Amino acid sequence: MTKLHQFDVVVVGAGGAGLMAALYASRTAKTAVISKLYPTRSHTGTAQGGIGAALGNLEEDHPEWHTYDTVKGSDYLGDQDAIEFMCYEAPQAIIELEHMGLPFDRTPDGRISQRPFGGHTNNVTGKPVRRACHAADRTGHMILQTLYQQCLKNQVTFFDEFQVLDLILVNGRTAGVVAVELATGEFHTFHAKAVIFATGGHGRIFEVTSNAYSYTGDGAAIVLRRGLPLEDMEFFQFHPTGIYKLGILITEGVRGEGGVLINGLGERFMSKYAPTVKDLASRDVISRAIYTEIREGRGVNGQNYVWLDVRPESVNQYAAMDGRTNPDGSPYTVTGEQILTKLPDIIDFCRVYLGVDPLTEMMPVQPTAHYTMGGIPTNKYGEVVIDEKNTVLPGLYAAGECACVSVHGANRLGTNSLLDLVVFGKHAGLKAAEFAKHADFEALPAHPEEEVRAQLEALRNGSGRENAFEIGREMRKVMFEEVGIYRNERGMRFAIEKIHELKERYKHIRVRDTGRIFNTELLNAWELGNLLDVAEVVAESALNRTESRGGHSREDYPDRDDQNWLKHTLIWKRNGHTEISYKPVVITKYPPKERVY
Amino acid sequence: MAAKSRRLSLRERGLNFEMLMWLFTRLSALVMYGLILVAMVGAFLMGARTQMNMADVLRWGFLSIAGHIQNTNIPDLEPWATPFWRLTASAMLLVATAHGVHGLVVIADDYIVHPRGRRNVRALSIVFLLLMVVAGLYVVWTW
Amino acid sequence: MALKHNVSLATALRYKGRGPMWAFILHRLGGLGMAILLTVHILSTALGGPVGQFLNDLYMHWAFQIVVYFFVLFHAVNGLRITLLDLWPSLWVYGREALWIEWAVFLPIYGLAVYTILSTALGG
Amino acid sequence: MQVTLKIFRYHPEVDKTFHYETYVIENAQETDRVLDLLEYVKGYYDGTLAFRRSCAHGVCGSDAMRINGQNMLACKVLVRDVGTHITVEPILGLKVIKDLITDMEPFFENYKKVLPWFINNSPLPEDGRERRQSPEERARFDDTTKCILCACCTTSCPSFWASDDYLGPAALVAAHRFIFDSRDEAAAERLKIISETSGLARCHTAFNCTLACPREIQITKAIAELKLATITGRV
Ligand SMILES: Cc1cc2nc3c(=O)[nH]c(=O)nc-3n(C[C@H](O)[C@H](O)[C@H](O)COP(=O)(O)OP(=O)(O)OC[C@H]3O[C@@H](n4cnc5c(N)ncnc54)[C@H](O)[C@@H]3O)c2cc1C
Ligand code: HEM
Ligand code: SF4
Ligand code: F3S
Ligand code: FES
Repeated sequence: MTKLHQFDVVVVGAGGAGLMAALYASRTAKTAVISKLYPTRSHTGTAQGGIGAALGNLEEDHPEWHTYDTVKGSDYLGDQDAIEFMCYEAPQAIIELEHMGLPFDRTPDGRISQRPFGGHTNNVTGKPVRRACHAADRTGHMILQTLYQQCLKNQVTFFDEFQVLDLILVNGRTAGVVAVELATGEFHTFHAKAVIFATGGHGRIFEVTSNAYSYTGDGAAIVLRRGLPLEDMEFFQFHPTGIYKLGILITEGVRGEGGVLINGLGERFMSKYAPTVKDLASRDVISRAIYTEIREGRGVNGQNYVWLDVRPESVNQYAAMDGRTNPDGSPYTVTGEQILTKLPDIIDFCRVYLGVDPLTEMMPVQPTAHYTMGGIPTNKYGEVVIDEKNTVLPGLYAAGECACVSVHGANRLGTNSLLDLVVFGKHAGLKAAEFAKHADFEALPAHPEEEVRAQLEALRNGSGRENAFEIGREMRKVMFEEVGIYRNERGMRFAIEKIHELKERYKHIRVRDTGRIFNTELLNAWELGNLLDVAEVVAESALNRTESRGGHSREDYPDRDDQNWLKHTLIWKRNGHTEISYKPVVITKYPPKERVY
Repeated sequence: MAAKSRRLSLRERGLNFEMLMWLFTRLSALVMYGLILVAMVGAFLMGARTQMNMADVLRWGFLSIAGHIQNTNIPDLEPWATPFWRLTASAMLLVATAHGVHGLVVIADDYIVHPRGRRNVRALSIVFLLLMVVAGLYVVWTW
Repeated sequence: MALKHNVSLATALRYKGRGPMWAFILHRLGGLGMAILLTVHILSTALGGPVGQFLNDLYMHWAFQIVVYFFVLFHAVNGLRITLLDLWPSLWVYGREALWIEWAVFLPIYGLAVYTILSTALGG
Repeated sequence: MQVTLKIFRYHPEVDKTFHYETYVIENAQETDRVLDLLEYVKGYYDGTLAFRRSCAHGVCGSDAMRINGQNMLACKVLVRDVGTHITVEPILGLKVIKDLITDMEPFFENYKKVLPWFINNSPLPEDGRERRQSPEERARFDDTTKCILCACCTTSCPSFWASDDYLGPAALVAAHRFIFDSRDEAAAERLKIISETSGLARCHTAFNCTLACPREIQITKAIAELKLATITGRV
């Protein structure tokens, strides 16, 4: 039995991007939000450090600087028109969030407080600038809560714990989605004029990751299966500071507040790699630096980690050495108390998971898979585009981490993702509602849920020799080792072969749960299928790009190659094979130049 | 920036019977402590140290009526049954019964959720309260 | 299709709520106990007669008194803790510490009461 | 190290009632999260085990459960905190749908009752900028902004066990978040709602909520502040 619903706009995903889209779409169109998690469980809630906007509340700052920093951060792969659009919309977007009640931290004169973040600079001096608007180290939590609350206030319709399994396309136009209700196992067809994908990322393809269990790339995989391309999938961000082994994120805000990275010899090594901004260089730079330290034997105790030091006395010592000052020009100093109020959750994580008190001890950190720059290609209105010529697919939109606008290019700057969600989520919502106003419903195919039903049945009736968990574990390991921070041809070929092997084994996995109610085993298995599909295109895209740029760094091609590679990858899956093509990068004001911090 | 002080008017602060009784429960608790203190001090001034045992003192403290000490070796009950003590005992009785009966209502509210059920409990409690007060006052003033 | 949500008394008591939860339970028992006992006591005294006499004698029995004193005293001491913390909410941050103090106040007083009750009853 | 996990099991499509199942994990570490153990059991012993989880580090609120008799997040408690004999059961006071999964609807319904959204109908600042709020005003409600709606508190509360019409600590925490926000204008409406019979008066300071809250929110304190606010009108 299938239930049928009809909405003008259906938003898939209730993270920052999905909720923002829903909030705006629902003003003029009948809108539903479908989410496999309760909205407040979305990954946006884990974002810690801040959301970037050149408000200039504490010192001089301009959207133009923000634009340049982002272009530079993207290693010139970001589309400059989109970046400019986002950075100029940013201050208004933040103010709007504040008007929705978001409890930002405040400056003494009652304005939104801001802190420095990696890669965000004063373009004149090159020094870090305070641009990240924050609420302690819970900025994402506050955004998610505030947006969810506003959606409740505006009576947006939610389908909580419904997992979308398929996208219905009819004659190259969007007709809706198919979802399964977790609590009953029933299929629901959502007939819609416009569909907005905001399903987040796929960091679970890697072993050490800051990403949630639910980050299984559902949106990307569905789109891929429906014959649409994904963009720039080789670019994955490794955040320099994850808790050793666990991958739990230690926000860049720690370094924003003055924390420093220390190697096994007790040296502050970032001054070697980024003489000007040191520990606040952009993430790809720092992750590589840490890896280099470890590989050259300067990890702590010969292990794969280094120290992150935010003990007040260290902070004060290095701040004095750097000549860092407060807005009023006095030397920058902190006390343990202040660190505790600015980074309470980080301190808590370390105490709980490591038994380490960051106020008196250093934290063991290692780079952790964090953010996917690539995704479903869209233009700056969130409309999904499906080829090299940026042809729009009518009625389909994407926003947030699952989309690739591309504003992050080859490497995302910290705080720009939350900004991305808010700005492009909003515009996707507005565009979708506008589209729905003029469009008609596409007629649904006779049995829209047939294909996914078959997919799930196949899993359920597999011959049952293989263990899905084991397959997942092997995938994460090979991806982290061979398609991780450093890549080379041999390793990636090995990884691709391995993924193919795992996909073959995946056909024979064993699902024991035959029930319909909350069959998490079955759905986890389906999610594993998505991860494998996504892992494959990540590795394929990476293998093809024979240069190093931003998050993609190859040992066999260590240099950036603007001659041949200043272009976006598009990858399709057709008849079981991947096909790769490229489209140009939009460059308006900032011609590529060498990137030093 | 100075914090602006915010004070809601009486009408706006959600002050209803429930919350008044919440406050009453706490204030009555303090009042009971006060009355117990008065009774204790009085008892000791009147020579309880030589005339009563500990249990009796406590019982007297709890409700200061002569009946609570008549079994001990007190030579003369008269000073213990003055209008003053009868009045403090009455005050104690009123406060404690109101506190106790409302306490019962609060407990009932946890388990009886239906509005009609809750209304009935409240009606019953008033009857009960009156009954207790009458019976209690009778005891206090006839001993 | 789902297990009903009612929490049985046994399940509730199995919850590891530690000190404060038990204080709540004892406080409730004490209040409830007092309300019932006082009702019976007042009514029986008011009515008098053999039944009243029997009940009042029962109330004077030392074993009964030890139990009742526990409830009364605990309710009184615990009630003071609640009252103080409720009227100065920032003190609730020290909720657990307050409970230790409470026991430190309660136990000696109760011990003294039990001692005198017992020595009066058994010593004649 | 060896860890014994005793898990509450109930499959509505097969079982009439619940039972417990015991699993022994041989090579557990003392730094393993209980969630890791559950994942391990699901992965290698019994895939049918059902529970919710997402972030795995205590910030999304998916995996509230009763571990050794007390509510906590499975991802925020390590073997070294709870020992090697671990009993895992669903939270109390909500219907059990399957294994450790409970019906969260009544919980969210209660949350929605307190108008948990920012309300301010006054004109926006003329300069087009943020509403001002001093750091002190912001600090006033900081604690209650941390709530992740995990339900550890509400389902540890004896009043909620008695009947789920009690709004419960989580909803009151949400109310506190807005009532004490100097920018919000609907304190009066919310205070009216939470002072109804199923609200504030049903909190008997049992304190289980505060001890269970994985975000270490001072819930009992927040509730006491609300109670006082109904009397003094000071917010
Ligand atoms: C630990 C951490 C810290 C971070 N810190 C920062 C920071 O300080 N600043 C910054 O700018 N960025 C930060 N980021 C990045 C940023 O938080 C994320 O990129 C962003 O929140 C993603 O938001 P989203 O709306 O795209 O997706 P999410 O918030 O992840 O939401 C995805 C939604 O999709 C739903 N969904 C997924 N699949 C399906 C399906 N099949 N069917 C139905 N629903 C589905 C989920 O239920 C969920 O509601 C951080 C990320 C992490 C992991
Ligand atoms: C010094 C004496 C007393 C003090 C300090 C005191 C204090 C309190 C307090 C503070 C409460 C509120 C508890 C809450 O809201 O959670 C309470 C509840 C209650 N009290 Fe008392 N009280 C005293 C005497 C009495 C007496 C004499 C009776 C009986 C007649 C009584 C019966 C109750 C009952 C039934 C409750 C409700 C219990 C509950 O809700 O669990 N109390 N008391
Ligand atoms: S108050 Fe604490 S325990 Fe309660 S729902 Fe919020 S975070 Fe969970
Ligand atoms: S456990 Fe319940 S009774 Fe009050 S203090 Fe917490 S809400
Ligand atoms: S999994 Fe997110 S709180 Fe435990």
